[in-house]
Amino acid sequence: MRIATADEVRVLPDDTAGEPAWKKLTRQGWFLAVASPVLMLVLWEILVRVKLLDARFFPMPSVVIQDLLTQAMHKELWIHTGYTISRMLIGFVLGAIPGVLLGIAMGLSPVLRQLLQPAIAAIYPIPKVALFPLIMLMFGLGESSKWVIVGVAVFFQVLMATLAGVVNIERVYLDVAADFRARRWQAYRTIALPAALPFIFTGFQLGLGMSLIVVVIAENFGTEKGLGYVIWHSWQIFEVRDMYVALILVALLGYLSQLLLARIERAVIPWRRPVRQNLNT
Amino acid sequence: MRIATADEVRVLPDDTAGEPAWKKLTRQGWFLAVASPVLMLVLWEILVRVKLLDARFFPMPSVVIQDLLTQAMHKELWIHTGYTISRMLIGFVLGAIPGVLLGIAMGLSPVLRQLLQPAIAAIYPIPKVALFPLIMLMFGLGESSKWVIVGVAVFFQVLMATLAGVVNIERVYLDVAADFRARRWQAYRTIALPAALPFIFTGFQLGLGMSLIVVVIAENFGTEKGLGYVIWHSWQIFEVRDMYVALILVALLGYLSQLLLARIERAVIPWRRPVRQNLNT
Amino acid sequence: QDKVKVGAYSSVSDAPLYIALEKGFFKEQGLDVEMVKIDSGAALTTLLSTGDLDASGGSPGAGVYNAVRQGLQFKIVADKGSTLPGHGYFAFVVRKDLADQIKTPADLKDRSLAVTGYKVGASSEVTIGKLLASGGLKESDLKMTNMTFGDIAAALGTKKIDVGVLIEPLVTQVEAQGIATIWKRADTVYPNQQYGALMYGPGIIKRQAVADKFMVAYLKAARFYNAALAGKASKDELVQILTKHTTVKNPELYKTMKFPGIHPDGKLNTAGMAEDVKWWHANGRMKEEVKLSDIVDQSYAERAKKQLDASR
Amino acid sequence: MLRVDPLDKANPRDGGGGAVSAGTKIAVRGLAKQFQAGAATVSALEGCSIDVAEGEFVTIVGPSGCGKTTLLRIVAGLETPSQGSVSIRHRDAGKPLSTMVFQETSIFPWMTVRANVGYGLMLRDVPRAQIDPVVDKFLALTGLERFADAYPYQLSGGMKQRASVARAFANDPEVLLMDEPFAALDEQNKILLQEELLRIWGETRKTVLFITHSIDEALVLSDRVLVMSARPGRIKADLRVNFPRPRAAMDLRGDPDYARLSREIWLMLREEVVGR
Amino acid sequence: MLRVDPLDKANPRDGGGGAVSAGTKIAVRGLAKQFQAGAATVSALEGCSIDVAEGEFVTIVGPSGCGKTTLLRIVAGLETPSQGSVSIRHRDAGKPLSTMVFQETSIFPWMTVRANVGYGLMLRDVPRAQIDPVVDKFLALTGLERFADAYPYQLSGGMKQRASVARAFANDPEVLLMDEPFAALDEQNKILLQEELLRIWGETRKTVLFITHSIDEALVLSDRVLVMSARPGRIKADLRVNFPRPRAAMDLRGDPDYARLSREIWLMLREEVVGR
Ligand SMILES: Nc1ncnc2c1ncn2[C@@H]1O[C@H](COP(=O)(O)OP(=O)(O)OP(=O)(O)O)[C@@H](O)[C@H]1O
Ligand SMILES: Nc1ncnc2c1ncn2[C@@H]1O[C@H](COP(=O)(O)OP(=O)(O)OP(=O)(O)O)[C@@H](O)[C@H]1O
Ligand SMILES: [Mg+2]
Ligand SMILES: [Mg+2]
Repeated sequence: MRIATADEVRVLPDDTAGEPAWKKLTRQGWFLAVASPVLMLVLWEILVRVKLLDARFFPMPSVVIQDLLTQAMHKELWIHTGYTISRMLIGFVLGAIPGVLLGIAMGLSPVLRQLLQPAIAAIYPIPKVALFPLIMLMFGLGESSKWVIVGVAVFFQVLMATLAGVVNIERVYLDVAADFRARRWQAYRTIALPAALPFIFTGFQLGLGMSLIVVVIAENFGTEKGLGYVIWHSWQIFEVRDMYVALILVALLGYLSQLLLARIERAVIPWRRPVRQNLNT
Repeated sequence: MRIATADEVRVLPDDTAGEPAWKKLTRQGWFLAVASPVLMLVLWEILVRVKLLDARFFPMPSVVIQDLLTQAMHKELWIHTGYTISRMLIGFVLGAIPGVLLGIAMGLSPVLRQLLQPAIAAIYPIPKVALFPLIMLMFGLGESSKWVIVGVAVFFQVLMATLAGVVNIERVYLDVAADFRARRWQAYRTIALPAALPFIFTGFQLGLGMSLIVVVIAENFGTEKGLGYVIWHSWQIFEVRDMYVALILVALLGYLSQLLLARIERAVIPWRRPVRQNLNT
Repeated sequence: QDKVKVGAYSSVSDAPLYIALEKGFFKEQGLDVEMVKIDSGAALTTLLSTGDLDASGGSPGAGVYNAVRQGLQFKIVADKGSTLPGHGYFAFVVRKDLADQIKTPADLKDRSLAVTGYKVGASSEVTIGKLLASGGLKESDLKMTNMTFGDIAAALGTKKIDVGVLIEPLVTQVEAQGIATIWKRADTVYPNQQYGALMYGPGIIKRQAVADKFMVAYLKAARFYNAALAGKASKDELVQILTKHTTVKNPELYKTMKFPGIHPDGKLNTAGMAEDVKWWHANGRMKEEVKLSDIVDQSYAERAKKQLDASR
Repeated sequence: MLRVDPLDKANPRDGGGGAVSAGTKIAVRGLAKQFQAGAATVSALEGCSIDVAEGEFVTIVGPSGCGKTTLLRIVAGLETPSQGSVSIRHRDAGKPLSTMVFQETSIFPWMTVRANVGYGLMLRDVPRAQIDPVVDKFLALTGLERFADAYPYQLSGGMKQRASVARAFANDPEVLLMDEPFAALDEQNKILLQEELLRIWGETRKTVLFITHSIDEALVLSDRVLVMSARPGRIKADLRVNFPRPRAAMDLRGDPDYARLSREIWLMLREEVVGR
Repeated sequence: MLRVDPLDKANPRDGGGGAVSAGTKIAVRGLAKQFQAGAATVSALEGCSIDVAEGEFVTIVGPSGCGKTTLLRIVAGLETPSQGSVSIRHRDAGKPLSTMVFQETSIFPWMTVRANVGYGLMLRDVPRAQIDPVVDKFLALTGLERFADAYPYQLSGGMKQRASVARAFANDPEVLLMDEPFAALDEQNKILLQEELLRIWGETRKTVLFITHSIDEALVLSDRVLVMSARPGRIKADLRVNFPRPRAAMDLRGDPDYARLSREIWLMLREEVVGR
């Protein structure tokens, strides 16, 4: 550039500047994705070994994993897990199905909505676990009270999400259906249901998370089976390592159930834009 | 119309057709809004009186309300309520502040995000109440363990929401800031924070709901104060009416705290489009 | 004045602690004692381990032993409840309408039995184990459930269970109300079982002088307790103290109910405790056996006994 | 809300306008519409009367918010008028009477492009084998062949708009109601699609009521341009456009009549817009 | 990523283009840009060279997706080129060098219209008392006076776009980079704003680089029209537009040169679009 004035010029480089090496490494997301939990566990192990962490409350990961593997050999652990899963699922189904149905019905019928909305709005903010004692009084300490409390918690999450989905259908889609003279059930099937599906799945996702919370609490009462029981029981008899084994399984259950739901959602809602990749601000 | 062909003609009326009277009534939303809970209570009262509902589990609303009024005279009920509120609030603040800070930091720093995300993603689906026994072992049965468990539950909700808010800032706003040569802290203050605020408040809302759930559970342990204690204790000694009184207060607490948060949100985020009115499909 | 925080269940077996408090025995020793109500074995281990309590009444069950095995440092130092003959504080009660069908332990087959602390390594589990063994039964031969004492009483009333293990004064109450009949008191099934004990946590073990003074006051109260029950001291005063501090608020009940046994010298039935540990381990309540000598420390009680006997 | 009546049962409350000539397809008489917005009443249309002949291509231009969309929605039967009437002659009961192309993006995100375009036929239970060739034809016309099995999220805004035009065409109605269908397109695609629309219209002789903001578009496409006044909308001018057909957008540019007409419309609109 | 260097430290890697004449404000030399889209590499720009003189109004037209936005973003310093260089002469260090009006809605939803328009000044810590009159002036020019204290959700799409134009004007840069700023407006507001833009440009003699899809807009506004080819974008033609200024959109319509030029550009674009 040979302009001989004192003007300033903004010049951009003609190729990309080299990034620092560490930044390139962090670009490879999988590296950190694997590295960080492993690093965390190693750090934990070391902190316990040098006695900076109290081994009574934070047993070494190596020990816990060994415990987990040992217990995995016996069917008892799997019976506990099975109970927890079945309570979650039965309760979930018990709550989700009426939740979706009532949600769609309320979404499409203003009368029904205005009739029920105030009552539901009043019940919604009650933490459903607070109803658990009442439910135990009514249904006893057995399985049914556990299903019912999970069902109640799931029901409200799914109902609210479905309702929001149906109510918030873009007006124009209903206009198109009307313009094309869609019959009532055609409009339900081709517009209301698919348009609400993403919301319904959001409700499922929240409900599933809630169901695990509620199951863990419910398993503190009137049962000797289930991962929640193992956690509370281990606390009572001070078996911290057993508690960790159960915690790991509960975490896995939470993680895998959400993963499964996401899979199902992707299969059922192929029209959704894939989630945005991590954005490098 | 006097066209003498066999063609069909679609004719629209030249004024609005009269609606049926009941439909006009339901248009007046407030009518149903008040009518439906009142109706529900009256129905409940009648069902109990004619012994179709079991008075042991569903005491008559009139009796419960009388109980509530009587107990409201004594300061004991308000002490319980005060304990519950203070545990909720302290735990909420304890979790929300670090949640927002770490969320913004992770949102803006890809390195930090990739470093911590996997570990957080692994912990997130664990129902936090399952950690409560562990926290009681570490912090004892007193107030601190209750604050900590509430804080942990709130922390993750707020963190995830804030992170989502910062990561999902519309690219173009950051471009504008760059184009206007905003300095780093200017971009934080004028773009990142306000853009993430609606998400942060969503996190607050979820966290607040979660905090009430967790407090009610925590009050089953090592305390004789708090509405949660009243509920569990009433269950154990079969004092159903006391349970209902406490349930009503918990519900009110949930409702009013969300209402308050919504007020604060509206004051802090004046730029948000007011929520859409109910839509008459 | 030395501060001591002591946990107790508000149970009648905590009597020596309340007596020492009310009659000023702690004050005599220069101790400032604060009583903390606890509601479960888990609470006990938790609070002792975090140092929120210096000492506590509690049950020498699997939870306590597990905690010690995993490095928590507390000791079992004195008797605070055992099934001395005549002290059937616990009892098996049978639903009224089944009283004539359940006569021998073998009749329990396929019955439902509720107990507090089932599967957590509670003392009463061993008692049940002995009862079943005498009838040639195993736990799996009947339906066992875990319930709080209050639930057991209610469940007997609503006929949800057949047999329950109850504690006084509920034993007396359910019989009086015609809900159930007393079948066997615990002292007839497993005499001298150590179901309650005084425990010292690290907070007081570190202060031996305080620990000793505390024990003196405790034993002094235990002796008053035994004297009152034997009619050698004012039973009215005892009842007054218990009414004030324990969950049994109706003075009438003390007239008919059985009291827990508390050794006047605080002596523990270590042989029985070892037997219990064996049972819990054999029945899957504990993962490993523990050496009782690591856990039990009777030296405090022995020193206190000497001091009290000398001053008599 | 919407009724399709045979002619002889025609609505006796038909507006005062009276006689509708034999060639008339759409007759709008004294139409007015008030909206309730909270406490206030917004008058969107007032005393609006229009006649559209069979096979005529009529364009409506007017300032933003003047009630064009409201008018079209009433004609489509999606909104009830506050006063006045609309009658449309339905010649062939086997065909849909009217189909609307909406101003907003209106193709269904949950259907593939193919399913979207075939929506109207599917609702009428036309067998799949008959739907497919029709859909393919209109996908080709709108340049979307390669996206037949894509979902809308994979399309650009312009492509979505083209799909909704294809959906209306595939429905094969007697009356096409088009609310700024090409506004979201870039100039080049817009002109291509305008030519396509004129070709299809020429072939099928549909009656078209077309809303646009673009004076050029109005002049290129239509037989008549109706200019609406600012809210509450009424018809301010009714201009005949006599350029010979077939027309090509770029060939009209040199015509002095074109410049005169566009200037005339521009001045009328400007008058309405100035208050903004 | 972005550097403002004094001229004499000019980048030695400056493209082969070489000499830049003294009146040149923006010199783009051999610009190319590849994007990584998953595994594939998309070439958005290739060998693109442009000179814009001080005070010149240059318009870029080209088919959708040809790289126009990419080019403007590189000039704005928001994107780094893969090859080639951009240099812009910065005359007055007290003024911002360039400001961009983005194609998407870009005003901040969390600021009032007033705060949005004053954003650039606020960032430079200009005192409130000096910001207000500037903001008021540009709000008036864009017809937004009455919405100064409204939040963007209360505005229509067109009003938002006008606000972002006002924001760029208020920042008073030497170079205005405008990416289809009027595309979202209705025809009437568009023409009014075009006239406003020409007036401001005439007064302040800014250098303007303007992207549009509308041939009419390009002809009405600019001194030169650059036509870009389909992706990867390169400059296909560079046409001078010599109509006398001040111009009024509607007055040009009758000019035979206007018809000729617009036809010429149309044919070039059509060639590019046909593949779609
Ligand atoms: N459902 C409604 N409730 C209240 N007001 C409405 C409603 N629909 C339209 N309006 C108002 O009626 C007027 C006309 O709206 P309409 O959409 O018909 O205008 P338009 O001419 O199509 O405008 P544009 O060119 O911007 O699309 C506007 O002022 C609008 O705000
Ligand atoms: N960040 C990116 N990553 C990958 N590809 C990109 C990115 N930005 C742009 N492209 C691609 O580069 C090409 C040019 O995009 P650009 O936005 O510059 O086009 P344009 O000419 O502005 O189009 P339009 O007229 O539709 O605005 C397009 O094919 C686009 O998909
Ligand atoms: Mg409109
Ligand atoms: Mg672009």
